[in-house]
Amino acid sequence: AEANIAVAANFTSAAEDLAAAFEQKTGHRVILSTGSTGQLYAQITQGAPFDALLAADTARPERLHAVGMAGAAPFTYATGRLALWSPDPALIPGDGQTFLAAGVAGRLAIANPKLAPYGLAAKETLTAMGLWERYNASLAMGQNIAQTFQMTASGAAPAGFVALSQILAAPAELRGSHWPVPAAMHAPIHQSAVLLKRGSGNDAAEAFLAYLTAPDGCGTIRAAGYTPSGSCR
Amino acid sequence: MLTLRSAIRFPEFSAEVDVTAPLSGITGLFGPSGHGKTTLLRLAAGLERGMETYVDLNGEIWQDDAKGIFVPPHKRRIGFVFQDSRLFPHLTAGGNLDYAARRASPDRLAPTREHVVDMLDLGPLLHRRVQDLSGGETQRVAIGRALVSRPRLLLMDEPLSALDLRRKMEILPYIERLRDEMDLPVLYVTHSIDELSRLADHVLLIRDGAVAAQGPVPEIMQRMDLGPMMGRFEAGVILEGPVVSQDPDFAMTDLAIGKQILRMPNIEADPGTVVRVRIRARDVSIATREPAGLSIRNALRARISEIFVEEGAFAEVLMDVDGTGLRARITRESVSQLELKPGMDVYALIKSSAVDRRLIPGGRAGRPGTPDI
Amino acid sequence: MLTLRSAIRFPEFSAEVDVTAPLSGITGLFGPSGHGKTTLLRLAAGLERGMETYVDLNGEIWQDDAKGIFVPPHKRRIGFVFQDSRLFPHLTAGGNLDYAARRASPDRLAPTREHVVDMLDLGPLLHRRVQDLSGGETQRVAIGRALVSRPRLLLMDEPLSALDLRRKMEILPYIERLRDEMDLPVLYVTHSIDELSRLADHVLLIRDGAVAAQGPVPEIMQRMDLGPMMGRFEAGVILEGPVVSQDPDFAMTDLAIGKQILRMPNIEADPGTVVRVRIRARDVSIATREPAGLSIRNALRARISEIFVEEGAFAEVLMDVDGTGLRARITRESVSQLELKPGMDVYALIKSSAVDRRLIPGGRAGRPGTPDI
Amino acid sequence: MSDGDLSAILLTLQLAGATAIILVLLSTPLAWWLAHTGSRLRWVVEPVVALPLVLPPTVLGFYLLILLGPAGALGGAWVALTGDSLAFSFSGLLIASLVYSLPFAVQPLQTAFQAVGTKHMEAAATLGASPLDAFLTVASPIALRGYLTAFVLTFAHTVGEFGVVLMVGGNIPERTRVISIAIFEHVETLSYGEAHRLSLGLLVFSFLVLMAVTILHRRAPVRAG
Amino acid sequence: MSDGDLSAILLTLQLAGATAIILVLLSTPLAWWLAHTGSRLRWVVEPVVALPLVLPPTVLGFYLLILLGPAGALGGAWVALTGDSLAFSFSGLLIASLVYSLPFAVQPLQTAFQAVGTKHMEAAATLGASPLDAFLTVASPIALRGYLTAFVLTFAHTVGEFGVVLMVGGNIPERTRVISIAIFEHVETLSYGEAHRLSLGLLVFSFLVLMAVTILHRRAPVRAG
Ligand SMILES: Nc1ncnc2c1ncn2[C@@H]1O[C@H](COP(=O)(O)OP(=O)(O)OP(=O)(O)O)[C@@H](O)[C@H]1O
Ligand SMILES: Nc1ncnc2c1ncn2[C@@H]1O[C@H](COP(=O)(O)OP(=O)(O)OP(=O)(O)O)[C@@H](O)[C@H]1O
Ligand code: MOO
Ligand SMILES: [Mg+2]
Ligand SMILES: [Mg+2]
Repeated sequence: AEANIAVAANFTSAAEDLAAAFEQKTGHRVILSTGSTGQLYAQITQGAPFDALLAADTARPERLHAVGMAGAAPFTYATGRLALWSPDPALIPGDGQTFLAAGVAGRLAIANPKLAPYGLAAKETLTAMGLWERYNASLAMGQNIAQTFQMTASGAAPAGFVALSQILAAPAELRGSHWPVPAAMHAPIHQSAVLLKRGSGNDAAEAFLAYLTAPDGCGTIRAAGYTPSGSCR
Repeated sequence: MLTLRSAIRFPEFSAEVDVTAPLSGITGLFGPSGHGKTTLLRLAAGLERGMETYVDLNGEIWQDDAKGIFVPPHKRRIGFVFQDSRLFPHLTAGGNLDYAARRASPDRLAPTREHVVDMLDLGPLLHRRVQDLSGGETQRVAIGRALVSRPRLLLMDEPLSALDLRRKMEILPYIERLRDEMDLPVLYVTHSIDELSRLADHVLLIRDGAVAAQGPVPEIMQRMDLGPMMGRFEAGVILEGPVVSQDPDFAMTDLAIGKQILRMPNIEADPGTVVRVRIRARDVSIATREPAGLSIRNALRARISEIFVEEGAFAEVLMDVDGTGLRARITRESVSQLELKPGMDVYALIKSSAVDRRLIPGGRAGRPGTPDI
Repeated sequence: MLTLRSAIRFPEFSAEVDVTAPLSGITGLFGPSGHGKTTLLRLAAGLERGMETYVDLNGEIWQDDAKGIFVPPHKRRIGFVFQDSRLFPHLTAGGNLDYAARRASPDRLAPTREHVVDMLDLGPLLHRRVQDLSGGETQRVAIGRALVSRPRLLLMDEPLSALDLRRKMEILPYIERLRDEMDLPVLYVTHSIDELSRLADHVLLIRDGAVAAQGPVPEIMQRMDLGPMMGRFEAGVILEGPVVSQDPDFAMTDLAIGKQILRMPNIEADPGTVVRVRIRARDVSIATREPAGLSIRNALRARISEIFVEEGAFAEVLMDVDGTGLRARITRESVSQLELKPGMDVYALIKSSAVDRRLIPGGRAGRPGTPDI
Repeated sequence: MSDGDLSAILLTLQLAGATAIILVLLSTPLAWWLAHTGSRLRWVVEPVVALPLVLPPTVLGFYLLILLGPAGALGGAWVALTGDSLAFSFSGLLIASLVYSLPFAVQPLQTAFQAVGTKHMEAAATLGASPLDAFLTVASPIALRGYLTAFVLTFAHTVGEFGVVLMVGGNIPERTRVISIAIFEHVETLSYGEAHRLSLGLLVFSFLVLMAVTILHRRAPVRAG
Repeated sequence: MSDGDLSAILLTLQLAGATAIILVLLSTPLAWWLAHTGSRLRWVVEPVVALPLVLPPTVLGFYLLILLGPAGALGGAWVALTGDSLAFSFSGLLIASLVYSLPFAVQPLQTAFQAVGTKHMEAAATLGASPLDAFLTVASPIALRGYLTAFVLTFAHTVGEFGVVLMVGGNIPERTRVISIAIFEHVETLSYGEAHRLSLGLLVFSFLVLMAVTILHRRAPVRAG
């Protein structure tokens, strides 16, 4: 069978790898449509032909479930990991906290905390370090984590809080230097998936969601820089 | 018969129009600049709306705003030669003709595009961009375009004023033939009395948007009171008479004016054909005795009916030649020295070369393309 | 003195131009449609580039493409009345005048905007949108605009052809005064021999972009060989002579032509002032004996020098009046019946009312605004 | 270039071509009316035409989505009529693009029509051309430059259009995934090489299309008939 | 409406106004050249002008960011000159908007200038107006409609511009956070009420601005001097 899966932008690369392996294994076909979680949510409420949603947060899948648009309860398929990153291989030392405390010349890129879970996590991290007030005035904000990465990659912002998954997916010459933010410095970035009404009874969709928590799938997710769902371990 | 009633209401110009033009042959609209000639043509064409207009052509109502009747311009089958030519800038000169040809009335057969091209000598212009044409070339193409559309009424707004005399003379006979051979009535706006007297059968004198006077050309030209409007210098009369005989040796034609003979340069017409000639007042002299040894061919017996002495050097003498009026413009001094008085019998001297002549509609035309004045 | 050399190279029209115009007073450019008159004006104005042009005005080089000299049009301080008027559509009529006034040469004081408005009777038009003006009104504003800019050379491209006779007559004297009083030389393109003979001091006959003939007006008008170019009907000569006496009673003026007297409607000029008159060939008759009892005032003794018999009814007779040429256009029949021959002494009859007259530059002008023909 | 990119390119051309052509046609009467009416209504209509521009594309897309969705006025009617959904379909994309690019077609045409004026239309009428005939054969060719501008702007804008298309179309491969989204995705997923290649290809291709349009227009300003 | 929204609105007006005015001025010579040159170069320049449109805004924004960043050609020079960074600054935003909206200014002006032709310029020259004078006092007023179109399109487009602005500006409150970003945020965070209110406000306000421009233009087609 065939399934249309809506995927939050930050998970695009991982989802492509997952879909390829899944199709290979099951013979089902998976069509991915990517976008920001907010956009995908709005589209689903307007009848978008998606069978499942892999969101970047937990709020919107739950909301879909609450208003009766879901075919099953949402579940967390991955937990994102935040990193401070610069394309300059020499910029970020092993101890990012000291580096931040010393101050960054220019603007620090983060995702918009109101829109993107990674942004919120970045804000929490800075707050935890007591640096939020200081950096608040010298941030550059992307609307999503992808834009944040580009702002940094372009060199316009010397460093930024991005997803670890992005650094791993980046071309080698862009890897630069990074500091993985300890998970304890911010609330976990849980990403939820949910089967939609339209996907109920769709073998391919249900199988793909199941694959996310299957060992194969978990391996791919981990390799992409996320912590897979707890049921995997 | 064209009837046109309207109330022109421009911010700076308003007029009550009530025109009835005979519309057989060529009707001249003559009047000072800015007195509404162009506006009258536009009303007739249906290009000027919102003025409570009534237009009918030979009983066919084209517009009656009171009754909500309006035949749109493109259904009136008129031709319009605009004062500003309005050639289509995206087409060549030939393209402009083709445009008209493709939309020509199918129920008329003439003139053909080839015919018009020949007549107006448009051949060398056909593939030219209209922007590159000279002023006169532009106007020739515009005339050609209007003709090629084979209208049943032709409206011409000073069509010849950009042309040199020679071109004018070449085109004039063709416009006459439009009327004579193709039964195409023409409303013709002009500032030139030459053109008017040469072409028009009927004249409307336009003043302030209204018709100050109208009538057959001879009548209007004869009216002394209209002198100032026609321009004194150009005033004159029109005489009509049948051809009596031809003199091939000297290429002269004799015309009967009343019981007398007017001898003039030849006009190709059979005896009996009625011909009209224009005699300008300034070309007429007066002799008290029969002259001799003079190159002036015509000395018509006439009786002075009135003498208008003007300010300045001149006087206008109105004479009666066997029932037809004739005007002479001479000096006051001559009036005094010759002791001219109303009632006196005199000779009216008219140079043959001063006679503007044309055939009357219905008669046969002269050789086309030959300026005949 | 204006010198103009250029190689006109349009796709369909090319010509080698080599013009030297005296540029004192009014220089008429006369020639058939499409023969390059407008192009000459444009070259003089600097509006036509890329043609290897050389232009100098009184020794001041305006353009020498060989040397890379080019004074741009706006620095030449010329006035240009375009054949298509080109009023600025975003300004009112008055706005157009103001536009010119604001850029007028500061070193000339006349004419003022008020002066021009009065003269051309533009007052009622000033606040009008130029789109709403009639053809003649448009052209009047265009003339006014060019004048208001106070140019030192005025280029006029058929400026009066959209105007009625009366307006023409009103404006002509003013153009004469521009020349006479303000020392403003004018290059004047026209199709009208009337305008030409009335206005021009010097004529360039333009044929195929080149000067076919040029010279003072009297000389050019007299040349028989140019007849076909000038239009036979309009051919004539220009005579010049001083005022001899005035007759206030009859409002007549006597002019000395050679040893004889030409009597004509009065012209306000002191005795001695040189006056020029134009005599059309068609207005001249010939008598073999001295006439009597005739309203024709002028019978000048003349000797026939040549007779050109044409095809058709006419012959042109060239006469010598005390050293000055005079042309008569009479019928072949008269030549034959009066047995006219070269060498014969005759009387040339000239109606006073047929005399077009004007003052010679340098003399005093007649009452402005009064048409004097 | 992947298969997906190729189908995105084809889809983009279809969408941009269809949008430009339809929009130029649809805008013509509106622009003509705006250029020549004396009605005061145009004081309202004229600014309204420009309004689609002032909303951020995704936001406009959001509202269009509501309109085109099965619950929306238009979308509902469409479903009732065709059984298909407008949202997330090519037709829906097309409608959205039409709305979004409307001003780019109307305004240049209006400018051009105003410059044409009425005098040539009058001349055409006296030669027997009906208003429509005269419009097609006289006013339109004289306004050709305006048509060219309208076409170029709407075409280019639709190619690059993004927010609206993403929202209304839903980025469904082979159905609503246009090239701009594809490039966007390549950038988002850090496939910069791919993104550069595709951007360059798009630029070169668009350049060629636009240049062809320009030259075609320059070549044909005056015709024989 | 929050304080943030208010400052976003003010910033948007500043940006859109500045972009429209600067762009109309800058485009004028380019459009004039394109309208009147005989050079074949225009066959290349003309399509190039339209190219900024074909890239998705965020992608264009990304490339602009590289250009404007401290390592970029322009950004580096700017830093050397002013000590400030172009990226994430109002100046940078402005430059980006200028690039992105260029075609909307050039093309309508070009159409209008072509309709003006040269004959009125010639007339002005014979009245003593230098080319610049004639251009300002004759060609420009006659092409007023083209200026209006250019202004309306660039203004509206800059107001709604989003991808480029977001990328280059970095969404910094009071400095680069424009209204389109604010509305987008409301939609994404499901604050639909806020989004509707702000959208409506933006529409009404833009409508009034555009209508004022239109009426002003209609009122002043013919002037006394
Ligand atoms: N559309 C218009 N709006 C306002 N006034 C107009 C309009 N058209 C013509 N007029 C005015 O109406 C009067 C008559 O104009 P019209 O063009 O009919 O004159 P005309 O007799 O053809 O003059 P001309 O011989 O100079 O061409 C003029 O005063 C003119 O200014
Ligand atoms: N820009 C141009 N491109 C090509 N040919 C041109 C151009 N301008 C004029 N011509 C041609 O050059 C010739 C001379 O034109 P010009 O306008 O100088 O004539 P003109 O003597 O003023 O005629 P008219 O009395 O009819 O106004 C004409 O045959 C005309 O078609
Ligand atoms: O993928 Mo997200 O929804 O903004 O980063
Ligand atoms: Mg008129
Ligand atoms: Mg000319």
